[in-house]
Amino acid sequence: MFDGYTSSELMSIFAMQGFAGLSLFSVFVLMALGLAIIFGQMGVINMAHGEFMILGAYTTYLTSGFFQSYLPGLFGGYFFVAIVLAFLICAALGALIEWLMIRHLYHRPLDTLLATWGLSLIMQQAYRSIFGAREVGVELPEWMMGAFQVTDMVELPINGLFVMIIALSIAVGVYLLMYRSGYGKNVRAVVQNRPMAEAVGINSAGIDRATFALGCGIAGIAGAAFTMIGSTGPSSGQAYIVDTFLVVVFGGAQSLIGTIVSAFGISQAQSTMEFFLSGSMAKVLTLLVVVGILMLRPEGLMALKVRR
Amino acid sequence: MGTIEMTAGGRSIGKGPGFRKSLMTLAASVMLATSVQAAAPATAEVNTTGLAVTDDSVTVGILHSITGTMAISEIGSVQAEKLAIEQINASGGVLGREIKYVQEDGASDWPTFAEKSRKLLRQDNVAAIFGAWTSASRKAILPVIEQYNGMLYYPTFYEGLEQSPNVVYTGQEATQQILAGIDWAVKEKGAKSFYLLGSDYIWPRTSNKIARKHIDKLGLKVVGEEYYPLGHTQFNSVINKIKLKKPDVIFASVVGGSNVAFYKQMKAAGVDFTDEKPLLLTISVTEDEIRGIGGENVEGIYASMKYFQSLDNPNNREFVTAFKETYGDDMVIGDVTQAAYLGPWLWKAAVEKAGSFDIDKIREVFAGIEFKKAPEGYVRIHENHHLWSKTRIGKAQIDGQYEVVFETEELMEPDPFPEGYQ
Amino acid sequence: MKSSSPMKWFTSREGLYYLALAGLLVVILPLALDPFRLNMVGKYLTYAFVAIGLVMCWGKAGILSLGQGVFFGLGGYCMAMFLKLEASTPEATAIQSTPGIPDFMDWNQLTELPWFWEPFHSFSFTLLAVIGVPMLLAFIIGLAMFTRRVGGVYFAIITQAIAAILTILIIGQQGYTGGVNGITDLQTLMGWDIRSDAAKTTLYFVCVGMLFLCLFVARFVQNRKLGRILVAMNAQENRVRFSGYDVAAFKIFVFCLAAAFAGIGGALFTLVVGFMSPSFIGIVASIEMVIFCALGGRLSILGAVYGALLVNAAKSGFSESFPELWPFAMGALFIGVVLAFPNGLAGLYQSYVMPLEERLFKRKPKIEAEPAAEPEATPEARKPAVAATEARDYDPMIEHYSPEKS
Amino acid sequence: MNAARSKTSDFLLAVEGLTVSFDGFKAVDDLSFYLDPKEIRVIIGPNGAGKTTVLDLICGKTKATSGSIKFAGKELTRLKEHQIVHSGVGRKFQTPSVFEDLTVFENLELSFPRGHSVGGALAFKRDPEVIEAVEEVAATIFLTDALNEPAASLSHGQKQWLEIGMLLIQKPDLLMLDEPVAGMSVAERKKTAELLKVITKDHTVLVIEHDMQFVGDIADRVTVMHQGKVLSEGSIEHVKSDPKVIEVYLGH
Repeated sequence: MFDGYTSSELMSIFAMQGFAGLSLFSVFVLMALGLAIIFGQMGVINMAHGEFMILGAYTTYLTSGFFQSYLPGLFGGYFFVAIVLAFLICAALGALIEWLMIRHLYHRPLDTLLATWGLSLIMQQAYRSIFGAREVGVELPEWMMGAFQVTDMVELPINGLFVMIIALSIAVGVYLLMYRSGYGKNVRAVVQNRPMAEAVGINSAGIDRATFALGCGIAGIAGAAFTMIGSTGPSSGQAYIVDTFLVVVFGGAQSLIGTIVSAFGISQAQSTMEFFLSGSMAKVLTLLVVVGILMLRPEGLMALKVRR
Repeated sequence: MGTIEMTAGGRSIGKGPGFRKSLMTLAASVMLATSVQAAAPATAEVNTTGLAVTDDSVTVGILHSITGTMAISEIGSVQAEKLAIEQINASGGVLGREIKYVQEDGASDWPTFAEKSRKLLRQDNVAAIFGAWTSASRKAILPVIEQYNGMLYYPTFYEGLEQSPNVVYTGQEATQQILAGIDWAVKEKGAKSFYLLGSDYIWPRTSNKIARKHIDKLGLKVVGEEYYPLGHTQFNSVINKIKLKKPDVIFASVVGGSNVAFYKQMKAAGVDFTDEKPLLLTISVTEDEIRGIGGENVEGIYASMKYFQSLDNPNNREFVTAFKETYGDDMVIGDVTQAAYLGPWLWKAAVEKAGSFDIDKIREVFAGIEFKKAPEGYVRIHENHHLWSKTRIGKAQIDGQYEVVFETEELMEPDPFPEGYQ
Repeated sequence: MKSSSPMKWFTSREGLYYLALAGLLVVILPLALDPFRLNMVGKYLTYAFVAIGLVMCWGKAGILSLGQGVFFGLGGYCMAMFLKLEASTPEATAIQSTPGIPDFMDWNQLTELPWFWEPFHSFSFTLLAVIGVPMLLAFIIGLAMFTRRVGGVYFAIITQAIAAILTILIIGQQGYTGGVNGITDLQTLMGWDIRSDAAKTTLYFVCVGMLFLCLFVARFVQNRKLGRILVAMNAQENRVRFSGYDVAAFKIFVFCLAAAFAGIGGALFTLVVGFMSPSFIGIVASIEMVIFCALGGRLSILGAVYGALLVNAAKSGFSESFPELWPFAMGALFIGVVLAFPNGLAGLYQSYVMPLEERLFKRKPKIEAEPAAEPEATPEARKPAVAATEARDYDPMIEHYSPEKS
Repeated sequence: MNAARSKTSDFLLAVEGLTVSFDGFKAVDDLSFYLDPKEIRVIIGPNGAGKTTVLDLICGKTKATSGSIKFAGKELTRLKEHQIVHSGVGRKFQTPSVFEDLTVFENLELSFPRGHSVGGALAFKRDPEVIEAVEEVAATIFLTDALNEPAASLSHGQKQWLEIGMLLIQKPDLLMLDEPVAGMSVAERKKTAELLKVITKDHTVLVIEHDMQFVGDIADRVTVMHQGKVLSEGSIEHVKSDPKVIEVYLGH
């Protein structure tokens, strides 16, 4: 398939393909981090994760509308406001859901899965009632459109870069929060030994709520970021479910690094195969490989080997 | 036919009174336009098969998804069908009978479509069903409607390869849409190479097959053909492939949420469609879809379809006004919505020509039935139950509307089983 | 089984529950409903097969599969392939470029029947495949997962991924599978028109018959020692393992059993509805199937049947009158069943209705005491205790009789 | 001295060079010890010494990184858990793990060594042989009167006995008990010691225990573990007076 191209053309294509892989990687990281925190730290599967993402996307949509109507001069910067709002709104809803529902189910992981699925149905229909069944178009500020010209051939989409930057910042932020802050220490203490953590005065219920809210908030940021590259509709969130879960499970449940590694592996595999095969077959093959590896190594890529 | 003038009085804002007023205006004008209704013929004469027809009413069914993933697309069709029914009623109904409708929800679930169509035919004995959107839902309804000898008016452009005696296809079948589009790109834009891209299911695959055969016949090149699962949201790889292959035309039949992702990512990758390098020709993006994608992301793409909201003719102006007055000023009308609007009118015409609601009698008179008031201009039913219609090329504007840049001179003949394209 | 015991069983409390269900399905519904509605009930019943399988697999053994639609779909596709071949006679398909093959293959330029379609000319092979194909896949998945101790949430997610893979594959390979439209326009089963009202009614009774067969198989399994091992495994997997059981083998067994039930349900679905499409395989369909089981009561096989009937009837009812409300109701159902009444209808029945029955039964205690009076019965040991204090201990429908008293 | 005897096969259990590491941490480090038939051996040691891990390794719950476990001439490290059970090793866990939903009878019946395959479990019948075995074991573990009670209603001590009973009915050659008297009342402890005495008439027993009084009551020999290794081994008096042991228990 490479006949008749100069080597510089090929180089450019490979560079751009590498970039495509990286932007898929950042999408996966954004999708999976929130879920990984919730699943890894609390053992809860949040099937409504996609719907939280879409909540973030709708928040962005509303913010953009607000800026257009009332602060058109500041429209270029609305996105940063939207990201913060998306985080806050999703985190608040997450905390509420945790209080209403999740906290009653900590010892029944499979039941959280079903309950959050129910939640996702309700959220979807709520979006449909509020925003209509159609997808909404989120208008981006001018500076986010278009591409960054590296060479004649190589153009890097600005919004792709932006998604990458967000993904990177979130990943670093989560790392600092989990491994360098008092909160993180408490979370890890609760994960490792809940009764003991409680005994030394850690408010484990509070930690749970904060963790769930954090996970949902990150989903919200992801949703806000995805308005740049994907669709925002009542059922758009469902498209992400399987991919997101596989990334988390494949990475190994309790390892945030594992999630990053697995996101990298899956995104590279998928984007490479997409380049050489048809899109559908690439997807099937990627899923098959992931499931296959999981069968051989059920604990995931990076799970700690611990005494069971 | 007398021309119809929408008076300013019919344009008041808001659904309630405005709707009624516009209907009255319409009713008045349609009454003028059509010959005065004769007294309604006796029910026993016009209904020998036990349909839900009384002396002053006739019941039809509307069967679309108003919940689930397909609701996005199908709601426009429901609105158009209801509008047509209201207008027909305001103009005196069908054979002097007022149309009542039973609406059922297919819930984006194919067995539900089959189940509901069975209910409509068996329990409600409807005289016609206006409904279905996806091919899968139509395929699910098909055996039922054939078994109970109902009649379905199906609005979506689709892949063809079907010709049921119990379906009237008011949208275009694939060749009508595709051949004219490709010919236009070759003739007007000098296109030599094509990249075919679609969502992975039957309609894009069949469409691309027809496109490929046609491109081969013209002695031109297909440089790539690619399908992505429904709902796929990452198109960077295919965008790179397109950049590598440098086709003159991207022929796109991506549907649903994937569309949004695809055009946004194309745009972000530095592809400016207004440059027409490459030119993007779509058969799946109507004005409805653009609302979700955002006009700024599709500005400059071309679509090959039979109807655009911007079509400049009296019928369409009137239709658009009535539609907006009924459903709100922010509504847009896409190809399928217009095709759905044709359904009740064509049915009315057929019933009146046959002088009966009986399905078998209607079927006999289908061939040649015309609808001169169609928003798209003029349509006529072919004996294969599809419509003769013109195909247009529209260029997407930043405001989400298409500007019509080309229109076939003749009506395109529907050819659901195109010889040499299978 | 003693020759006298079936009669006794029918008059036992458990027997009466079965009789009540049979009465509902065989007498009341057919009399009360027109053929159209009855056919819909028939469709709901095909989901009940999946729900029964889930009771065994999830309720008893704790293995939550979110991919039961895969097995339902495979069973359904096997049946659909047979029916499609029957419908695609060279005469009926004379207008195709290759007569004698299914229409969608012709549209996709296939010129001959793919090899894996060939065996589906045979009805006996099809019947075998309806059960065999889902079981084989379940066996392979089970072997890979359970011997490596993949369980719980991991298993759920992997089965979900498998559902996604299969859906994409079927949709993508439309020349071989009919794609997203599925396999449609199925007309006759060995020359018998399955679309007529009479046939639909007959098929309804076939469904009911098969359902009871599956119920009895499930009941047999749960009442044998194997059933107790499944429950024990759920609670104390290690104890079972260190009592000398190969836990993986039991999990594989019950997963295959559930797959077989789902396959039968799928095949009947194809017959009742007249087509099969990939939308029954996907994630959404598969999770919905779990709610049938959860609503009925995840530990009760009879509850599963009621669950499937009720959820689907509610869905049809809602979507006729308040379509927008249905997703809310469904969502609330998921949450409610998990938070408020985890044992579903069967659990509610046990806590609220059974005490009433208790009082009624008190008047004629004979019925319950009788089985214990059998000749070779040794004292207490033969009579496992009745004291299911916690709802999850026993299938409430059967707890008041003793499994091994044959 | 044990090394000199290691080649002989008169041991029931011979553990040699056993090592397991979790992410580099060696929970059990080059451990060797030997059990004679009908011996009661108690393993003691401070928390984290690797005692429970040793039992996990023998019964197959944890796979060894290296080393061998020979039981009646059979290498156990390569077998699966249920195969190890079938070759005659029974394991009781630290916290009582009985099937709370089932009755005492059913708990014991489930452990009866017949019908352990899927087919067998389907075909299994409660015949007089089973009933007899269950009743006999029930008598040994003082639960005859509770046969029809659900296990959930038993006291903590009774559950411990039931679990021991579930091992006994398997007729194992080696019984491994992890802290069998933990959480028991004084009376229950006495009874348990009694029970163990009965059991050891025809079983080899390997016990982990903290209660030195109890250890003294039952042990033939005691192995002291520390940081995954054997610190000391011998009679209870011997280990009690071993300076290394005193250092470990009292030194910090």
